[in-house]
Amino acid sequence: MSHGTANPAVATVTEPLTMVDAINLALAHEMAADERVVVLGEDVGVDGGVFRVTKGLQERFGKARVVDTPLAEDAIVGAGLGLSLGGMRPVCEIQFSGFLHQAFAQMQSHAGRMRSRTRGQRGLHFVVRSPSGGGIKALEHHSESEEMLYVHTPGIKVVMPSGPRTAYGLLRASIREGDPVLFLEPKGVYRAFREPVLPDEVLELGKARVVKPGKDLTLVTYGAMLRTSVGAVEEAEAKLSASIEVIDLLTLAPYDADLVRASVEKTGRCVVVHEAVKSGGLGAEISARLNEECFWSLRAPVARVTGWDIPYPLYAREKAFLPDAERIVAAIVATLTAE
Amino acid sequence: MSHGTANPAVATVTEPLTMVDAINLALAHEMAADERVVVLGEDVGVDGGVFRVTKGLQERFGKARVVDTPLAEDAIVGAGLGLSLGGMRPVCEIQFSGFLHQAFAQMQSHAGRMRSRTRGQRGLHFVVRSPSGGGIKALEHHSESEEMLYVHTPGIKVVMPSGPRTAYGLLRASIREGDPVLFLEPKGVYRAFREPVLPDEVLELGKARVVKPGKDLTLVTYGAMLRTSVGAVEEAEAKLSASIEVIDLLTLAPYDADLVRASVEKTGRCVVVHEAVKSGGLGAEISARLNEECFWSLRAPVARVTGWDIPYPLYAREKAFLPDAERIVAAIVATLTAE
Amino acid sequence: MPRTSIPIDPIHHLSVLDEHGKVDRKLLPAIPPEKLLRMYATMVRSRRLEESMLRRQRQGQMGTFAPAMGQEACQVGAMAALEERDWLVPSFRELPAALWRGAPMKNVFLYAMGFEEGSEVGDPDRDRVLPISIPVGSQACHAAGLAWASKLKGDGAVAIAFFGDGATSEGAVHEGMNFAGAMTLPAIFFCQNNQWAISTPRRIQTASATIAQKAVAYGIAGVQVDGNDLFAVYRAVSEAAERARKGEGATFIEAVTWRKSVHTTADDPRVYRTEAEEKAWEGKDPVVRVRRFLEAEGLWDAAKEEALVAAADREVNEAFDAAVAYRDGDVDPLEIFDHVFKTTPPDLLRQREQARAWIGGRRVIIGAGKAKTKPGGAAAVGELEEADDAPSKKGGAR
Amino acid sequence: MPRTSIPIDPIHHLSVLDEHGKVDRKLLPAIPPEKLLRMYATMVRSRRLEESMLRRQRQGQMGTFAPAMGQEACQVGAMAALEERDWLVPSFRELPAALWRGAPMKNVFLYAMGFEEGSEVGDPDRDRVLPISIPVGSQACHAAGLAWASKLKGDGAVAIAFFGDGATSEGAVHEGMNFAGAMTLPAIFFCQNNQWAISTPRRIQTASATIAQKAVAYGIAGVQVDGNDLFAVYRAVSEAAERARKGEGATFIEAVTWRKSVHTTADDPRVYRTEAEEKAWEGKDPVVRVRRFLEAEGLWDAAKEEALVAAADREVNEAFDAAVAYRDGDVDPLEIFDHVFKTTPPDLLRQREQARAWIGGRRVIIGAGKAKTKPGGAAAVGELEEADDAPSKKGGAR
Ligand SMILES: Cc1ncc(C[n+]2csc(CCOP(=O)(O)OP(=O)(O)O)c2C)c(N)n1
Ligand SMILES: Cc1ncc(C[n+]2csc(CCOP(=O)(O)OP(=O)(O)O)c2C)c(N)n1
Ligand SMILES: [Mg+2]
Ligand SMILES: [Mg+2]
Repeated sequence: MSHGTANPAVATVTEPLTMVDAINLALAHEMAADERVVVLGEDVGVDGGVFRVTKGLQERFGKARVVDTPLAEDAIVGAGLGLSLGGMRPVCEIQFSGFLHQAFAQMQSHAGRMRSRTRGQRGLHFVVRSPSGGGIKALEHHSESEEMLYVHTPGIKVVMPSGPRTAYGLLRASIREGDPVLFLEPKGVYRAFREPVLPDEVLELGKARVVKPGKDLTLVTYGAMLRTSVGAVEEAEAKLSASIEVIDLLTLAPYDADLVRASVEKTGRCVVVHEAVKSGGLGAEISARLNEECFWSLRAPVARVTGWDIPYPLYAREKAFLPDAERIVAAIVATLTAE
Repeated sequence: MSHGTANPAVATVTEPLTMVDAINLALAHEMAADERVVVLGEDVGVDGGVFRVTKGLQERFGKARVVDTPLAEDAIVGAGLGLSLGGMRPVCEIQFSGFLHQAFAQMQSHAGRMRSRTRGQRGLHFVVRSPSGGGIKALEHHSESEEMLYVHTPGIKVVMPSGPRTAYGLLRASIREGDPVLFLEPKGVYRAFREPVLPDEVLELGKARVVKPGKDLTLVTYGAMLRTSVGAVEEAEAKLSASIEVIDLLTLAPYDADLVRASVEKTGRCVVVHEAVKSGGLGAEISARLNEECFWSLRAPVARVTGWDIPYPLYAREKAFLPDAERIVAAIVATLTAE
Repeated sequence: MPRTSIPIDPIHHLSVLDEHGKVDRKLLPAIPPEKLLRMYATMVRSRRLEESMLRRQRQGQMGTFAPAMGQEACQVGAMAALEERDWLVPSFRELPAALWRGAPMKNVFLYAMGFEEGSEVGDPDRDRVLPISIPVGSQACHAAGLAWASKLKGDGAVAIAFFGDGATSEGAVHEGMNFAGAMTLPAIFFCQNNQWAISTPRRIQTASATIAQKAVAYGIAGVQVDGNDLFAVYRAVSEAAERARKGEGATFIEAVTWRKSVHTTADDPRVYRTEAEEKAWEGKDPVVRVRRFLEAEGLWDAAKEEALVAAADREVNEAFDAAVAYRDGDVDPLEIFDHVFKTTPPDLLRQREQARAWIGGRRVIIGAGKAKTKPGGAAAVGELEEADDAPSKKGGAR
Repeated sequence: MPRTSIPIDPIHHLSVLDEHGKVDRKLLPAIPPEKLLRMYATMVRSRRLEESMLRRQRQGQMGTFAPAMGQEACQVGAMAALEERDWLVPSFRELPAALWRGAPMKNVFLYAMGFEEGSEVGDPDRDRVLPISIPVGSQACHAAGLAWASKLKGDGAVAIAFFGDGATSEGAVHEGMNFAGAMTLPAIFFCQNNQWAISTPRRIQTASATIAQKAVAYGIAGVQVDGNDLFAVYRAVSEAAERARKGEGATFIEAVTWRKSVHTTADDPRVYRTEAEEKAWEGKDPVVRVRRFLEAEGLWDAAKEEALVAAADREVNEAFDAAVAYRDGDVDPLEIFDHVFKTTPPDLLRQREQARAWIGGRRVIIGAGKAKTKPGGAAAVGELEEADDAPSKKGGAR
């Protein structure tokens, strides 16, 4: 990892964990370190959450700190805000990010505004965790990628890890941040692979990382698409004997525009990959920013490989919706060969 | 107006109307033409709405068709969807677009998905009207521009007129459309100027209009910012003896990318102006699309003049937030002189 | 009168046929035997279909779904008390209700295989059924709106919304019921209190002693019924529909029942439910209860039962085969672009072309051509894994 | 027991001091005279401040606001029954409550002049007051969360949320009250039923006969009080706080009152309210009622009243002048970038620089240096014009 850690002298690593377990561990570590941290949400207690992310936490930290709430997202987020204002450090779970819509008013009109409304007097230690994204043959509303609704909402930080290690380090940072953080978990890779995590690593929000350096093109992505993209990049590099730099954004708002710009100033070409629908997606913002900030370095149009501008289909057709290696390779080829 | 009308033989025009009155007239005309059209919302009846947009409609069309609802946005939109599914043509008013957040789940998970969910069997005649934007010294949450939340939501059309005539023609079209339409009314120009409307003009959604042709730069905007932009363009043209094309988008989703592209292919330079915050705003999408579709025609980076990435402030400082002629002129100058 | 009590309309509890077969003849609704047998048959067909779906889901032949087992009396009782013109607004656990309304089992399988095709009805004007709606609580406002449309048109139709005990905590349910109360709409809000919202017990949802009493908040009629009692449900819904059609407004019904099986196939109730609870409810199976009644009335016997079950199983198998044939046939993956808007805008047409070019000849329909018995399908990495990684991984039917 | 009634906890109505000055001594709370006089003074200060604000708004000296006139007993009665450690969660019409908690009038003016500065409290840890929250219904969940925090910390604090009759239709209020009920939280939900939500009468909001009875839905205590009766409110809130502190959970209070003035200054009640209604409520003014009581008790007289009013007016005028001086002083328009995040990210710092360059030396604070009596200010084109273009354009105070 190219980005700094809060504790550079990290020595121990865990055995390889899935992302689910890494998040669980991050929660456990924060709860152990700070008794103001409480976990609340639907089915987070006895059941350990529908994805088992909070498994065992209630047993360990008690029913007062790991709380099964009524089925009411506006109240989970709204009461979470109240908890935070009252001095606690709530970590709210919304079962699927598509159901955060039910709490959208709380996110937009309160979470993102409490600090500015009070002229800085009432900051929020406040995290909403929610699984996001597709590719798991789920039911309707369980596969969408809605990060832009919050990226476009001032006052909220949006974080999306791409694997177990970043999930661990970013969640710990998010709980400590002191600003409202929406922590989106790419459920497509919840259990896709294992990685050791560094039990003291607290990553800095707002910093992207260069997963793999390269000279000819910059691929920018995040979440589950990192894995798909890395595969595609290997393929494309083999095919074209080109060298591609891969950037994992990690924080989507505010995203690390400086790192992206520096990379594209070097490579002159950029492909952005995300699952969210194209129009108004993060790819648009990145493309626009590159256009503004390093127009004269661009040697080809910034390409976007994204979900289409349609509702996420039921699962039989989800492969037709989601970006995959084939599409990413095609975009890389087109961008590398554009004249 | 450069775009077509449903009835090209329109002969009569009204006396000059404010946008408020033009919308009122469009509602009256559609209600008279089709008894399935019903108007519902908070205070739309006796009071005629807090901006008086629905004034007199209840008297004329009765309490069954112009309905004061309980104070519940999710129900206004959700029951509106039910009305539509039951064969009516509801026009829901949400008092301020910032309170459509309370119905966000209905918009995202139902309005935008009913047709695809039923494989085309249940389309929706469904309009949500709501005042949007700033500049009127309003209270908190009464000045935001939230169009992107819906532009980024598949299955919903988003419309924003810029003056009385377009408001009239677009609202009539929206009520007839047969797809869910969010009709955002730029309250900053609700009463700012008067214009005659053409009582049979039904404009086509998805079509932008060239307000003023030009050769050297394309300015793309919509809503209340059109008026500000036109003023700025006059100033800039005088200053620089340049010729600027001004495009009024009118429909924001799906926006008329073809018209914008054709214009920028001609001018090579583009400035987008909107009130909404910058990151993830429509300016980003337009810039990214131009980058993708006419990269080789661009002679300067696409510039954005937008709200900042912060919560809309209370009104004492709103001039520091909103784009004004000075900023637009500065962006035009920079874009025209970029090398 | 400094401290006085505010008078509150009573909330009733209704039960007609108890678990021992004892029936209150005064309250027993007059249902013609033919209709009664169709009601029973629908309950059995639903049960057989879901048992088959649970098996097939575990074999990787279809995706996850939410079984209604144990709630058949709620749904068939309610729907049978209504008319064809009345609107059905389901959540995600309303198979018996859908079957009563004539949903083909093939569509049920198609939906579970991830095809929007499964949501289609024969004639959208005549078949007054909304598609499955998964966001908890979303049904109440839609039903209020449909009821409102019917009131405006004066067509005498009623709208019924189904939702669960958990849903009563959602703001949207409150808004919909309050709307219907305030506007005196012909709506029926039917809460199947099956004691659980996934792993969350009824007790955690709300401190109110009953769910039915929430009607007091809306000034609408409130009734609690034994939800495993076909006749109590039928009567309560008949009375609610009558009130609605007379212009007397909405009713909130709490049907006390029990979710016999898993929340969805991704769930494992053993994590949160006790055996004692399962025992306590076992004897109350709503299907068995009706069969006993029919037998006592001389309307049913073992041979008829056997024939019914055999016919149901045949129907299930044929439907499954038809769904598989559809899935494995010439399905257009890019149809998803065609039903977003009335007329597909130019930009989406272009995206459709891009998608076509990129897919090329590849087969992208998930599940197509899948071996019928590939085990553990849905548990593979990257597929839906709400379940534990504990031994009881797939949280099968109990 | 086929059709039985479900027992429901009673909802009480409470009134202590009626409009004719008749007092129920048994229920009269024991309030020390000094405190009682402070309560009365707060009511009068609030009334005088709002009268001044209405005038100044019409003169274009400040923006719109929502007057609490007529609701002073609700708010002062409630807040006086609580302690400093208890959390106040206001909506947008809670000036008397804020004054009780020590809000400086200067801040009230600053807020109405469009400055976030007006939301500041002295010490955010000690001053347990949330800022004005305009989204209707948003208060209930915040109060539930604050009450929950206090329960977790065991600090014995209670959270009180204020909202209106209209707010009870919002899903968020339902969710918050149900949450508090389900979790037995020390929260008080205080609904000021002032009969109107802008132009929408109470009757349109809900079909329930009283608003208080909505407590039945949540299994929490419910009380209706005469909201123009300082003592009834005080008693109801005292009892609710006692229950809360004993760990017995939340209370929902409906205070029946009347919005004496406009909804906001952009509103004109003459469009939707009858004179008969105004007449009927005129005699019930909560401030007058307390004064009469104090006089009867020998605690008050005309001279004291005159001194109080004069002091209040002085306070108002000084506060206004201070706010104007602030507005016209060296205010940084770009401070809006500084309070978005704990540490302003690089990108926002760049935007701040852009904004600074673009503003240059221009004066962009709205209202700064404005003539004190420019008439019709807020009605100019492009400014807030919720009001009609009818004669009574600015919908002044009634
Ligand atoms: C708004 C929303 N939040 C969360 C979920 C996830 N979820 C699906 S079903 C369910 C429990 C529903 O419980 P209940 O209302 O009792 O219905 P039941 O499942 O028992 O039929 C949850 C939490 C959802 N689908 N929608
Ligand atoms: C969610 C939301 N919807 C609409 C509005 C606009 N609005 C402001 S106050 C109000 C009426 C509120 O009525 P009530 O709750 O009775 O409080 P009151 O104004 O009478 O104090 C409305 C509709 C809002 N602020 N928030
Ligand atoms: Mg349930
Ligand atoms: Mg009110």
